[in-house]
Amino acid sequence: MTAVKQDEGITVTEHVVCPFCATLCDDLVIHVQNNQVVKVRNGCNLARGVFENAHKEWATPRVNGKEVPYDSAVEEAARILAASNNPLIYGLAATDVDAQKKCIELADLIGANLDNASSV
Amino acid sequence: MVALQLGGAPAATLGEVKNRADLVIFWGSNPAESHPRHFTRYSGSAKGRMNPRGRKDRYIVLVDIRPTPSVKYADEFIQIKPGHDYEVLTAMRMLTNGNRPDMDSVGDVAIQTLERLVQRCKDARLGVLFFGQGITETRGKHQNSMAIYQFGKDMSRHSKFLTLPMRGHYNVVGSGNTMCWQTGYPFAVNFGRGYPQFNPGEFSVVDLLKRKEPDAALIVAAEPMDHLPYEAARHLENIPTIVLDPRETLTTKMADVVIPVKHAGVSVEGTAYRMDHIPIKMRSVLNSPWPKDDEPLSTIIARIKAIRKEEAET
Amino acid sequence: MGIRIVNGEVIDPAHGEDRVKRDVHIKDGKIVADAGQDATVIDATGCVVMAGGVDIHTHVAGPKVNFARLMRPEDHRYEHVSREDGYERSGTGGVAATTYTTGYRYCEMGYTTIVEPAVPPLGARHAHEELVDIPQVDKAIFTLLGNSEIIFQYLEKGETSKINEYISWIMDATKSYSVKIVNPGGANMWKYRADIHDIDQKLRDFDTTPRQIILAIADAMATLGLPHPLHLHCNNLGVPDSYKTAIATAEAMEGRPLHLTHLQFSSYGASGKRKFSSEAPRLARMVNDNKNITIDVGQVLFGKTTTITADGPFEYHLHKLTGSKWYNGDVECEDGCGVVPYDYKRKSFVNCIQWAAGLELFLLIDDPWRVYLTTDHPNGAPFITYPHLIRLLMDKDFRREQVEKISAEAAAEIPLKVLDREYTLYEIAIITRSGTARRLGLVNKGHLGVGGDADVAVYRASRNWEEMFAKPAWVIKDGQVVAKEGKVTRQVFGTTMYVHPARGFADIEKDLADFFESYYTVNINNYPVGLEYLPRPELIPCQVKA
Amino acid sequence: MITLTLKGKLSIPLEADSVTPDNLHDKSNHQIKEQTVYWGNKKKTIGDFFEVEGERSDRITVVGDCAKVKLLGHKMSFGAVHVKGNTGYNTGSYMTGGAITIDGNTADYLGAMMEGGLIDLKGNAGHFVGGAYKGETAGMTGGEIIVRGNVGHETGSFMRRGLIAVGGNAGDFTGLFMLAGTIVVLGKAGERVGANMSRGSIILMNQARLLPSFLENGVVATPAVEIVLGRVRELGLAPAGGGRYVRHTGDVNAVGRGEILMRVVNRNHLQV
Repeated sequence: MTAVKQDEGITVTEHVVCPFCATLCDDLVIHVQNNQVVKVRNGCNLARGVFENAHKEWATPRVNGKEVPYDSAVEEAARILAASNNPLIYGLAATDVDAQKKCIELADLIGANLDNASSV
Repeated sequence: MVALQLGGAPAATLGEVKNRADLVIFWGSNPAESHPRHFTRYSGSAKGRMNPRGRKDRYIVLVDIRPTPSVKYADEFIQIKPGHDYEVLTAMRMLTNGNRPDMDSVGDVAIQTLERLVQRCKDARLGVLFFGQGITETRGKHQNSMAIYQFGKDMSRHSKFLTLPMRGHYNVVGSGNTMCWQTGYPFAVNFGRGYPQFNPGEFSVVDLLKRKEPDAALIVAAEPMDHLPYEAARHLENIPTIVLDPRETLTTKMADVVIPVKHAGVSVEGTAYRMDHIPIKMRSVLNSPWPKDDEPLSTIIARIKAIRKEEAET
Repeated sequence: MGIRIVNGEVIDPAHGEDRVKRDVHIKDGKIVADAGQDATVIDATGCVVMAGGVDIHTHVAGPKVNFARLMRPEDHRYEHVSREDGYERSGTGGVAATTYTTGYRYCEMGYTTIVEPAVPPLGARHAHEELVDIPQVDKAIFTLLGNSEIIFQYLEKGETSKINEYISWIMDATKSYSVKIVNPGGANMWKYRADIHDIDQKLRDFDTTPRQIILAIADAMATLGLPHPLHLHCNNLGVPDSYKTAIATAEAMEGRPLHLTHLQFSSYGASGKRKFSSEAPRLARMVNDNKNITIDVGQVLFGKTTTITADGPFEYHLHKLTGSKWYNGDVECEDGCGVVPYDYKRKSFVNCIQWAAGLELFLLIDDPWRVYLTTDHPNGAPFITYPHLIRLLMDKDFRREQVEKISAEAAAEIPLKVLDREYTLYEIAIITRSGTARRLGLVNKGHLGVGGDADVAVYRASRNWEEMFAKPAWVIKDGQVVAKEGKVTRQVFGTTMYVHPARGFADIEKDLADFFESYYTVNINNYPVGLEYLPRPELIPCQVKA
Repeated sequence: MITLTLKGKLSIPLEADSVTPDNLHDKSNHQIKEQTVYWGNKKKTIGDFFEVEGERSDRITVVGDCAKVKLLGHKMSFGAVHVKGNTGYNTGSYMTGGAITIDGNTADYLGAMMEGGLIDLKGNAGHFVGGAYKGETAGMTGGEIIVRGNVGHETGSFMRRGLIAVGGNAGDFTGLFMLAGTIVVLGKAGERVGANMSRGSIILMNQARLLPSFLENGVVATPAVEIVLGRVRELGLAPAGGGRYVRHTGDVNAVGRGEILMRVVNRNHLQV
């Protein structure tokens, strides 16, 4: 249902939902060129900030500050959490429901404390 | 959240505000800066079934401790003394219930002003009170929200009236909902005994970290080093901390393990819940080389199960 | 590998089998003629073998159920399911239990299919996200349409074909199984703090009436050939003389198929000293006389619960009455909901009348194929009380003991005290699985004939029916043993059943686009729920009459 | 007598609801050591964390800084628990009888949902003393709690019966949603005392700013107050006696039959 137009290498996506605040505006039009957002229509300043900066400062897989293969970072995370006697899982408010469900499943498995931004 | 647990609330989806509300009050909320399009899409200039002229069909009141950029969108600004929201709401509840407070003003607001506001609420076709962090983070905290909900319930005896929180993070409502259907509780849950226990203060993030109780942390799509009080966040520097985030943040820079993931709503689809609990499916506009965050989480779950099995066998 | 259940007594009302000693063969998730030589043998000596239970009406998922969980942490604090006890996922109980716990508990009673009957279209995505997390059972939702402003607009203009098209569209957009109407027009009026009290009362904003709403939707459903007919919660529910509205509604249908849900809550009169009486006998007569009508009871049982309904004005009324917590959630253009905790007390005259009225409906409706066992979970009681309810129906001495415990004033007035009927196991099988499956149009469920889904419950026979139905010896879902002795042994996930009715009755694309633009706050392009929300979808065909 | 001595310093909390006379009174020394406690996400035993002396007694002494030990005396119905040190969350929650004495401080929810018995805290307590857990509409339904130090917010929330006496100061919302029972604060009480109280009595020995929803109803010298204060003295606190009290009734936004009695120090306060 998303109208995607190819025009001079620019992909236009309509009816985009803004993942910034809980107003969750769902009428944004996003222009993308070379995997960068070049134009945001209908969005507020905050929305523009999210999309226009989205290609910058991507995180890299690291352990103790050193870049490592992805699987090694995941393995190290599993090792840390398996060894923990009182883990904390925090966040969830800025990702989607599938990830939230997985956080709860993990917390259940390892007997963690689990909290989101509601309590802050 | 706690306030809802104490007594419930009269609420609705935002389309009700768009279609019917002729009185909108913002209390401790500055939508012009925190939720810039709330006003045009739902609560201010939005046109709807009973509000064909949009802004002209609504009376808008702003209540805050100081003038904010939102004042210029309001018909009336009521300035109250910092930390006195609860007292002002108590007086408004009295006026709603037919009792006049024995004083000229409360929290620096003249009783006459409150009387007028209460009368407007009673006369409204649909009155709506939106409240924000200005009220939930000042003295009284969740009891202030409770007072708002109680005012809404009192007012429901006279007119159609709604009380709605202005939630911050785009899917904080989703996290509360998901936790609630899987654990029974919307936040502050502990699984230490093999089942969910709930107790804000005892199991909420700031208190846990201040008391230095966790011995490892997994941070998913949050920036505690930026958003939490430092006396809480600094405990993360002393324990193994894992962060899942699309981008570098203060927290990833401090973390022991960084796992990059796709950015929900930017580089991957997924569901988010709006502040009025309506779920919407987010779209994806960029490509990312990393997996969606539930994938590494699933791998971690599988790995821990395997580690447990190995331990049990040896 | 298959399973062969031997030495049990099969009760399969769909095939007229009442305690027939025969083997049941299972292979590849289905009932088969011969499971083969290598089949695992289950020795069901001393047991009765039934199809898995099918609950036609239980509020287990979606926005209002989650508000009920959210608003009542005290409901979860004292009951939990622990990983220490071998469950894959922990959870909390109480009357509005968490999703995993809900699935486990149903399974542990021998139920394998459940229907969440009241989801506003805007809440469908949420409901499906919860259904994914309910293990052990097959699931479906009904979509609430009785306060749909889009339908009201078409009704005003008499555009029947557009109503057909819209309902077809919304069934697909919500991945729903059928339509539920709650207090037609009432939730719309509640947006003005008003309600509706007569099926011929005009709405305030729209030139239409509950009668017109009900008939238009019922006719559209027939045109689309939806497998389950209109599922209706009447106007005026819960108040004295509600029975009159129920009868008027049934008459209005003029022979069209209708399912009246939780009829107990509509079975009150205004006679007697307290101006509150059970008129269940009249309603039972009405059901007996009208073969187009089926009902589920919505039995009240004593104890604390949480009421959850799309009937917003009713919940406000209850909140004012009790002073309890109250959540109200109006849904733009569509419907509303309310949540209020409630405590049914043996010493409350009104509560005793309600309790008796439900039992009277069960005992006075002659044809078990047209009355189904529900508690309108959790409105009358949580579903975990079903075994107790079964005992009340099967054991008249036990029932008499219970009557002695209620308010003496109520006990003196209720028609129940002279009713001696006892349900047989065969009849229980009908009202808990065969009848509900048939009324839902689920041809593969509710029976143990070859080709049926291998959802089976094996109950160890006992004179204490409550114990018997609380802990089935084996429960089989899709051909696998998933519970033993009333305890889940394997976590599995069932399907979500939905329909995909035909389209092309009218062109409503522009109407919908305009309506969404004008009155909704969600973009129409982001509104429909895609199949990706149903990880195990099961399409049930519509039966369009030639 | 059973004596449990904490072996080391805890940083991860311990849930020790097995430490009650109800559970330990009939157990041998060995059996006591085998009783379950939960340490973070691990199921452990009392013996893992405490030296255990004695057996088969309804009197338990706990020695050490138990600030991270939660749920001591949870649901206890008889006997005595004496903690020579601090305690953690939920001490004495849901207790129905017996006595808990704590020499140090405690965390939040001391005596929450208490139904009977006596708690004597020498030090300070956190929030929700004798309070209701979130969502509950009835908190403490009986028993007595004496705190010699200070308490935090929401003391006695949703209280239905019983007595809470605070020797030091109280935070905000003392007696929130109180339904009945008595709360006495000898030090200073914070803001919003008695918010939403329906019935019950709150006795304040110092001036406090009240909500607009409380109405002043004259100055009284009531024997009822003296009876309460007499009991408070028996329990070891030393409130001044014989004074007069300004009586405020409220909260008019709730049922409005609660009372806040504020001791008259001098006439000037009436202008406050």
